[in-house]
Amino acid sequence: MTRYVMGRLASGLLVLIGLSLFSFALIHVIPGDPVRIILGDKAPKEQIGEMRERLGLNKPLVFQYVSYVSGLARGELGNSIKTGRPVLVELTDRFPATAKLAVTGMGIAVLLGIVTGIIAAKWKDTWIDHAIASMASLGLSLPSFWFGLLMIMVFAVHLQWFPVAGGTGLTDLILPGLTLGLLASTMISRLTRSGMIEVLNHDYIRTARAKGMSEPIVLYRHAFRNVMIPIVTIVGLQLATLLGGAIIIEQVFNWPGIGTLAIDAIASRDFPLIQGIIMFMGFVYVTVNILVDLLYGLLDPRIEQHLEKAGG
Amino acid sequence: MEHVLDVTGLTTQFSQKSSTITVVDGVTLSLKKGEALGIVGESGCGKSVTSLSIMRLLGSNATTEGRITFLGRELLTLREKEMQKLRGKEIAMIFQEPMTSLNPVLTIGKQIDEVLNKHEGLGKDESKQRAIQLLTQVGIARADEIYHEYPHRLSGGMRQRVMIALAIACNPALLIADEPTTALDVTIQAQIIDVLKRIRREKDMALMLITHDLGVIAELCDRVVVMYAGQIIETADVRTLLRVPRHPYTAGLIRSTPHKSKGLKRLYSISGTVPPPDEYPTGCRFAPRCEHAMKICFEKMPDLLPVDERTICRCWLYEQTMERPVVNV
Amino acid sequence: MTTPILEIKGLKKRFANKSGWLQKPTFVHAVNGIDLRVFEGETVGIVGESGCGKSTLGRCILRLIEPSEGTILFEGKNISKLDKKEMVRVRRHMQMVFQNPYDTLNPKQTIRNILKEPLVAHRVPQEEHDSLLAETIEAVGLTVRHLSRYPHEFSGGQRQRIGIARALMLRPKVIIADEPVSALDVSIQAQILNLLQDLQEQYCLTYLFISHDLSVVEHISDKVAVLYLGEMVEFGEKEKLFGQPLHPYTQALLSSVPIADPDEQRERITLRGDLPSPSNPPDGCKFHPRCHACLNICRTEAPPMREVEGRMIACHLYR
Amino acid sequence: MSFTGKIVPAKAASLRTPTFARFGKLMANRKARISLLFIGMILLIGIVGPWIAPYDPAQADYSAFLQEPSAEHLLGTDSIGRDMLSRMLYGTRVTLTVAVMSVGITFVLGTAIGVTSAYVGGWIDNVLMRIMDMLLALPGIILALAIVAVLGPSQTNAMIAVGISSIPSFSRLVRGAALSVKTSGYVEASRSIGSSGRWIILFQIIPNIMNVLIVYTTLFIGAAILDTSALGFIGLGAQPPTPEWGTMLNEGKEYLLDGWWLATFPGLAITIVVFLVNMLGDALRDWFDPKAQTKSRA
Amino acid sequence: AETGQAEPAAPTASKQASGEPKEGGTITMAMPSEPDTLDVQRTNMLSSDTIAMLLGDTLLSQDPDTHEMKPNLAESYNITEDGLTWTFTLRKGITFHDGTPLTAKALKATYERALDPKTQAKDARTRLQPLQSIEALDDQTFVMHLKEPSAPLLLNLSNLSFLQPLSSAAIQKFGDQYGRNPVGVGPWKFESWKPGESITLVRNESYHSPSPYAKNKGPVHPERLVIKFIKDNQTMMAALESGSIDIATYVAPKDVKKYKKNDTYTVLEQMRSGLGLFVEMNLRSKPLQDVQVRKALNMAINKEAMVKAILLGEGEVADGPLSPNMFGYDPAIKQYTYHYDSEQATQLLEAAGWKANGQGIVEKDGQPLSLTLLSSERWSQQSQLVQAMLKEIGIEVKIKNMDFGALLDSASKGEFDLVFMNYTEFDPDFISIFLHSKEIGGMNHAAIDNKELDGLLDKGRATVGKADRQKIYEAIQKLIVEQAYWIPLYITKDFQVVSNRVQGTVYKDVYWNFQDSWVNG
Ligand SMILES: Nc1ncnc2c1ncn2[C@@H]1O[C@H](COP(=O)(O)OP(=O)(O)OP(=O)(O)O)[C@@H](O)[C@H]1O
Ligand SMILES: Nc1ncnc2c1ncn2[C@@H]1O[C@H](COP(=O)(O)OP(=O)(O)OP(=O)(O)O)[C@@H](O)[C@H]1O
Ligand SMILES: [Mg+2]
Ligand SMILES: [Mg+2]
Repeated sequence: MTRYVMGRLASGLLVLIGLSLFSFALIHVIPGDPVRIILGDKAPKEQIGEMRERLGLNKPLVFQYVSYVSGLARGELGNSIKTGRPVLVELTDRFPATAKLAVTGMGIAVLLGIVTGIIAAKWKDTWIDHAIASMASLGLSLPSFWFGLLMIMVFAVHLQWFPVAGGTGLTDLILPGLTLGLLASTMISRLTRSGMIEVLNHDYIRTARAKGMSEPIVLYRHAFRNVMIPIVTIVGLQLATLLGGAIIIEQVFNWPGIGTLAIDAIASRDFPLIQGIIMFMGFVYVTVNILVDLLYGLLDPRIEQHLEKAGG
Repeated sequence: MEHVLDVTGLTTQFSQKSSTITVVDGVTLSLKKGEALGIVGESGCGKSVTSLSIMRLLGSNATTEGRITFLGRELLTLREKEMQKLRGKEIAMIFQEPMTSLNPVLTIGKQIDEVLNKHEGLGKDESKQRAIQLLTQVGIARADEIYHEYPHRLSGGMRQRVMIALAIACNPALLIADEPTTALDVTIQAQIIDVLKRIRREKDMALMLITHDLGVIAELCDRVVVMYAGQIIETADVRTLLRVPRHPYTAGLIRSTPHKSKGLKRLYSISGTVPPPDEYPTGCRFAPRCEHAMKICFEKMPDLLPVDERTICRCWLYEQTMERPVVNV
Repeated sequence: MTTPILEIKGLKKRFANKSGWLQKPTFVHAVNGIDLRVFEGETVGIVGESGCGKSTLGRCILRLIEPSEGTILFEGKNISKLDKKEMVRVRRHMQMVFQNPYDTLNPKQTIRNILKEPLVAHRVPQEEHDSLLAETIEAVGLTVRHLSRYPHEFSGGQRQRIGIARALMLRPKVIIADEPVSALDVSIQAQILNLLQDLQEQYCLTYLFISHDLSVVEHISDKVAVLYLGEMVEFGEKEKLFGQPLHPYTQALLSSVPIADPDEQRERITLRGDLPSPSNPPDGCKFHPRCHACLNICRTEAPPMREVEGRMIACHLYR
Repeated sequence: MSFTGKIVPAKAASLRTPTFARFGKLMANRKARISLLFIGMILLIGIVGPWIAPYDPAQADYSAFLQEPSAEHLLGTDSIGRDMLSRMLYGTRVTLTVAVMSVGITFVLGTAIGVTSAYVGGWIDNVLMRIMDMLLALPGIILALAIVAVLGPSQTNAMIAVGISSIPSFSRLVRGAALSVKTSGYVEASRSIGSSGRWIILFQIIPNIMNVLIVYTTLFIGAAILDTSALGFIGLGAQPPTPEWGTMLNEGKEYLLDGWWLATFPGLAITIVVFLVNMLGDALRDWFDPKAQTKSRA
Repeated sequence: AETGQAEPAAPTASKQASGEPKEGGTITMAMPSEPDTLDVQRTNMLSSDTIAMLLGDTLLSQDPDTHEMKPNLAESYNITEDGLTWTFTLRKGITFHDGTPLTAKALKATYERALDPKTQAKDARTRLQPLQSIEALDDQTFVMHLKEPSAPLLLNLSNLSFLQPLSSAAIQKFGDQYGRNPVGVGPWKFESWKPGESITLVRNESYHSPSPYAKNKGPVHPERLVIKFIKDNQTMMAALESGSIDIATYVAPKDVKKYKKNDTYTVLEQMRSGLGLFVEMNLRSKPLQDVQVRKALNMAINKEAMVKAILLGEGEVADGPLSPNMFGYDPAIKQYTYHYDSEQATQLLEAAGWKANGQGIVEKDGQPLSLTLLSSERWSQQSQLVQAMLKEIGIEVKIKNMDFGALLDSASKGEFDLVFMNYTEFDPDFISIFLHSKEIGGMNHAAIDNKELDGLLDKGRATVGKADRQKIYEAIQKLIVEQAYWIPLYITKDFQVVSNRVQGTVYKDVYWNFQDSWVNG
C-alpha cells in the first residue's frame, strides 16, 4: 500500500516535471513581450531594455529553465510580473474562491446527479427515465457560458433573486454554484444511470433478490455501493479540474478564482503567473487523483485489483 | 409423500423488441419433501429460466404462465412483498458462478447476517454466531476469520460454500441449485458435492439440481428431468434414466459422454445443434437431429406421456406401444 | 529410438505481477520446469486443475509468450532462441486451436478471410488458396457456401470447426489444442472429438491436447501428463495412468470425477483445501498440504522426476 | 456416419454484411432516425446556406444597427447592422467545418497514439500515456488557450487547438478499447498463425474498435462544437467577420441586456446541433452495443 | 483663448444633489479592471491611478474653468524665469494616514524613490525624467531642479495620482507589501483588498484638506467605499440594475442611452482627453510610403458612420492627433482635415497608380492592394467597419486579431500595415512617443522619421509659455495632417452611471471626488 502510494506520488511528480517543461516551452513560444505589458504604452525604449535585463529575459533558455525549476524545487514560483507579488501568494489568494465554487458546484452536481441517475435506472424506459435523460442530454449540449448568461439574465436581472457578480459571499455563490452544479450533474446522472443498470444485471444482485432482500435494500446497499467507484472517478476528475479553476463559469460570473486569474495571466502575458497556474493546476489534478485512488480503497475492498488497473 | 413444489404447465416468454420468444414451454414437475430432482439439458434449453421463474426473479420483459404451488401457496399470484418473505427463507437458490454471485463490497458476514436478520429477526451478535456456525457447517475452516473477509479473498470453492451457507441459513424447504459445480475444478466439485449430500441428509430439504453433467446427477439425485428446447422430454428416477433412457435424445446424451464410450475409438454423437428458441421446428423439436425420426415427428408435437410405470417421455416412438424400445446404451 | 517431433526441456515461465512501476513484482511460476517428449502421430493429453499452467505451457511452446527458461526442440531443432522471422517459419508447422470458439474468430471478417490469413502470413501463392480453402473447409464438415459468411452466423460447434480449419490451413505437423471442447455441450463435444480424431488420421497430425476434463483426455490421448502448480507430477501411457494411477494427486483427480452411473460408485479420495496460490507455493512437494499420503520428507524436499513402472512420476512414495 | 452438423439456417443469411444488416436496425432506433433527419437538414443548410441567405453576412448596414427581429430581418441585425439570419446560415457551414476538422485531427492522432500504445505496449506505451496524463492534468480549455496563445487566434488555430486538446482523452479511450481487443482470442489466434504486427493492427484491431471509434468521434464532435464556441466566447476562436456561432455568441454577449436576439440564436443553434450530435452518438452506441451482438458464451 | 479648448472639461456632478448630506453608509462602485498594485510608483494602470487618487492628493490643482495651476497640497509655488528651478511651500498640518506629517523631506524621499531604478517605478519615473535633483530646504519648503524646462511635468503635478506624496515610514514598514498597504494623505484610507474581487476604503476621520472647490471641508460623509472589479460590461450593468453596485464605471455608449432617460440613475459624461481610436500606417510598407495613398485611406473612412455605429453617437469624430479638450488643440483643423469622400479617395489612389481590377480590388503592377490590419478583440467591430469601408475603395483589408500585449509587440516590430491605437492623455507632448524618430522600434510603430516633426516635438516639450507652446502644437497638427501619418477616427466619451442612492458625486478626468457625496437610505 505505501509502496503503491509512493509509486503514485512518483508518477505524479513525473507529470509535474513534464508540465514544468511544457509551461516553460509554452511561454517562450507565446508571442508578445511581457516587458511592454509591464511598462505599458507610455514607456520609452531604454526603460524596456533595462526591464528585460532585470527579468533575466536576455539569458539563454536553458539557463532560464534551470533557474525556474530550481526555484520550483525550493517552492518558489517567482513573482507575478504584473503585480510584483509572489505567484504563490496570488494563487493562495484566489484559491479559496475557486474551492468554494468547486465544492458547492460538485456538491449540487453529485446530489442531483446521483438521485436522478438512480431514479432513471430504477424506472428504466419509463417516461420519467426519458424525461431525466432528455434533461441530461440538454445539459450536456448547452454551452456553459451561454447557460451562465441565461441564469444571470433570469435570476439576477429579471427576478433579482440573487446578486450578480457581487463578491464571494454565500448569496453570491448560489448562481455560479447552481450553474456549475446543474451542468456537472448531467454527466453524473448519466453515469449513475448506466452504472446502476449494469450493476443491476450482475449476479450478486440476483443473489440479493434470491435472499429475499427488499427492493430499496437491493438498490442502495447492494447496487449503489458498487456504482460508487466509477462515480467517484468522474467526480474526482471533475473536482480536480474545477479546483484548478472553472475557467468559463468563473469568467461568466466574474468569480475571483484561479480560472479568471488564468485568463488574465494569459492575456497580460504574465509569464511567471502562467507557469505558476499551470503547475498549480497540475498539482491539484495529481493530488486529487491520488486521493481518489485512496478513496477507492474505502469503497471497494478489491483495492489491490483496482490499484493495479489505475497504476498500470 | 407431501409435495413441496408442484409446477404445472409453466410457460415463460420473453418479449423482445419485435417479437416474443417462448423459452420454457409447458413444464410440469413436482418435488416431494426431501427429494432431490435433477434437471439436465444442453445449454439454452431453459433450465435456468425454469428455476428463475419459480423464484420469480426474471426481469420485467418476461411473462410467466401456469401454476407454481409451493407448500400450498400459489407463487405466481403472490404479492411481491410476500414473495420476498419466501425467498431465502423457504426457497433458497445457489447459482452457477460463485465468482460473481457474492457482492464484492460487502463482507461475507454482512451478506449472511442480512438474511438472518431479515427472515429470522436475529440481532447482530446472534446472527454472527449463527453465521459462523453455518460457515463451519459447509466445511469452511477458520470460519470466524472468513466471516470478516470480502469475497475476493476467497477461492471459487470457498465462495460456493458461502453461497450454500447463505442458502441453508434459514433451513429452507426447497433448495434450487443452478449448476453449482460447473465452474469448479473436479477436486473442488467433489468437495461441494459432498457438502450438498451431507446438508441434504441433515436438513431433510428438497433439492432441485440443475446441471448438464450426468455424473453429478447420478451422485446427488433421486429423480431426473431431461429438458430439450424448452420442454421436458423425459422424466424418470435416476437409475432408470441412466440405464434405460427412453427418449432418443436422452440416450444420445448418455452415449456421447466419453465415459460411456470407453474403449471405443469413436464417440457416439448426436448430429446438429440445438435450435435457438425462435427457430424451434414444428412437430417434435428433436426430430431434425433424431436418428429415429419418422414422418409424424416433423409434423406433430408428441405429448409427454408415461411409457411405463417409471418413465414419462415425449416421443412418437412410444405412442402406440407401451413396449420397451430398442435403444441401446 | 526416433527423435521426438517436439521435445521440451526444463521449461519455465515466470510472470511478474507488478502493480506500480516502483513496486517489487511478485512472481507467478506458471510453468516451473517441465520436460516433455512428443512423438510424431501421438496425442499427448495435458490435464490439471485451473491455473496449473496448461495454457501457459501451450503458449510457451509456440512462443506466443517467451519462456523464461528451458529449451524447446522441434524436430530436433532448438526453436527457443529463434528470431521473429525464423519463428514465423516454424509456426507453419505448429498451429493452435483455442478454447473459446466465440472469441477466437474476428467478428468483422468473413470465414474466407479468416481462413486465408495463415496463407497470407506465410506467403502461400495466391493460386493455391482456393483449392486449399475448399479442401480444408470440407474436411472439417462445412461447405464452401459457408466461406462468405460471418462468424456470428454460426453455432459454437461450427465455430470450433472453423478454428480447427484455420489451424489446418498450412497443413501443420503439430496442433496444440487448448481446451478445444470445454466450452461446448456434450453432444457437440463428441462431434468435435470425433473430428479431431479423423483429421489426425487424414493429415497425420500430432496433438498436444490440453483439457481439464479427465474423461475427454482419457478418450483421445495416447499419453497423458498431469500438471500440478506448474509442475508435472505424472506422465505416462494413458492405459497405465488411468488404469493404475500412482501419484496421490492423480489418484485423487481420477476419483473426483463423478460417474454417470448410480451403481458404479467408488471410494472417493476427497482432497483437503484449495489449490494454493501459484505466487506463493508451499515448500517441498507442492502437493503435500493436500496429500492424503504425505510423508515427512514431502514437507521439505521437492521430489525429482523418476521413472516408475513405465512412466515418469514425481513423488517420494516411489523411491 | 459423417460429422456434418446441420447448418443452422442463419437468421442473417440473407444479409450480405453485418454492417448492412444492422444499418436497418439503426434506422429502427427512434433516436437515430430523428437525429439523422435533423442533422441531415442542418448539413443541407450548411451546404445551401450561402444561396438561401437573404443578405451578405459581412455587409454592414450603417442604417440598421441592432434591429429586433422583423419581417425584413427575420432574426434581427447585429451591432453593425448585419443580418443575423444570413450570418446564422453562413455560420452553419463554418461551425460544422471547424468541429468536424478539429475532430478529424483528434481522430487521426488520437487513434494513432491509442492503438500504438495499446498494441506495442512496454515503454512506448508508458511514455505516450505519461504525456497524455500530463496533458490531461490541464483543463482542455487551458490547453486550447495556450495553443491559441502560441498560434494566434484564428479559425484554423481554434480548430487545431480544440483538436489537440481532446487528443489525450480520445487516445486513452481508444487505447482502452484497443487493449481489450488486443487480449481477445482472435488477436492471439492471429499471432499464433504468424501474422505481422501491422496486419494485426490493420485487420484485427482497427476493424474491431471501429464501432468505438465512431461513437467516440460522434460524441467528440459535440464537445468540439462546444469547445470551439467557448474559445470564440473568450475571443480566441474564429475571427470576425467570420460568422462562427461561438464568435457570434461572443459578440452577442455584449448586448445581452438590450439585444437579446444576438446571443439567443447562436446559443440555441449550438445547443440544438450539439444535442442532435450527442443523440446520434447515443443511438450509435446503442446500435453498437455488444449486448445487441451475438451473445458470447465465454 | 490661451488653452484653446473647444469644450471646457468642467467636472460633471450628479445633478440631483439636493437635500442635506447624510453621514455614514457605503458606496459600492465597480471598475472593469483590478489594479496590479496600489504602490503608485510601480503601476501604470488606470484603475490604480483612479483608486490612488482617493487615497492621496496632488501638489497643485488646476482650475476647472481657467485651467490655471493653483496650489493644493502646496500652499504656493514659484518657477524661475528659465523654468529650471521650481520651489514649493507645503501646507502645514497635513498628515499621512499613518500619522506621520507631510514634510518637504517626505516629498523628496517620495520622488527620489520613484527615480531610483531599484524601485522599478513605471509611469512615475517616466514623468519625473526632467528632474535633475530635489532639495528640501526646510520642513515646508521644497525645490525641484530640472534638466530642461518641462511643461508636462507641471500639469502632471496637478493631475496625476502617481506623483502624490507617500509615507516613507509606511514604505519602510511594509517593504514589498506596500502596494497592498498603501498610505497617503487623502480623504480615504485603505482597509482591505480581496484579490480579484474588491478593494475597500474607509473614510479618513482626520482629513481636513480638500480642494478649495469642495463645500465639505472635513472628512467625507460616507463610512465606506467598496470598489468591485467586474470585467464584463454586461455583468456590470446587470449588477447595477440588480442593486449590487451603486456606480458603474466606463459604461459603453451603447448601454448608456437608457440610463440617461432613467430618473433613478445619473449619467456622468466627459469627453476623454486623447484619441479613442486612430490607425497608424506603417511607413515600412511600400504602398503606404506614398502620401497619396495615406490620404486616400483617410478619406475612405466614414468616421461619422463609425461614431454612430460604435459609439451610438456618443462620441466625436477625430480630426487630428489631439482631442479638442486638450491643450494645444487647433480649432482650425476642422478646415484642413480630411473628410469622408470615397470618390476623391479613389481618384487619389488612381493618381498614385492604383487601378481597380476585375474583382473590385485596386492593383498596381499586378499587385492588388491588400493591407493587414492589426486589431484586438476589443476593436472587433471597428476593424470590421474599417474593413468594409476600405473595401469600397478597392482596398482589401485582412484583420489580424491578437490580444493587446501581442499587438503592441508586433506593432513595435513593425509587423503590420495598419494598426489600431488609442491614447488617453492630458498633455499634448505625449504624442511624441508615437511620432518621434528616436522611438522607432518602440512606440513609433509606423517608423515615422521626420526631422521637422522631431524638432517641433522637442520644442513643444521644453516650452513652458502657454501661447508659444500653443503655436508649436498647431504646427505639429498641421504637419501630421498634411503627411496623413494617422487616420484619426474618433474621440470617446467616458460615461459613469451613478445610482441616485449616492448623491453629490463628482468625476473629472479619471478621478472621483466624493467630498460632497452622501448615501441616501
Ligand atoms: N432475460 C432474457 N431475455 C431474453 N432471452 C433470455 C433471457 N434469459 C434467457 N433467455 C434465453 O432463454 C433460453 C434459455 O436460457 P436458460 O438460461 O434457461 O438456459 P440454460 O438451460 O440454463 O442454459 P445454460 O446451460 O447455458 O445455463 C436461452 O435461449 C436464452 O438465450
Ligand atoms: N499473462 C499473465 N500474467 C500473469 N500471470 C499469468 C498470465 N497468464 C497466466 N498467468 C498465471 O499463470 C498461472 C497459470 O495460468 P494458465 O492460464 O497457464 O493456467 P491453466 O492451467 O491454463 O488454467 P485454466 O484451466 O484456467 O485455463 C495462473 O496462476 C495464472 O494466473
Ligand atoms: Mg443456466
Ligand atoms: Mg487455460
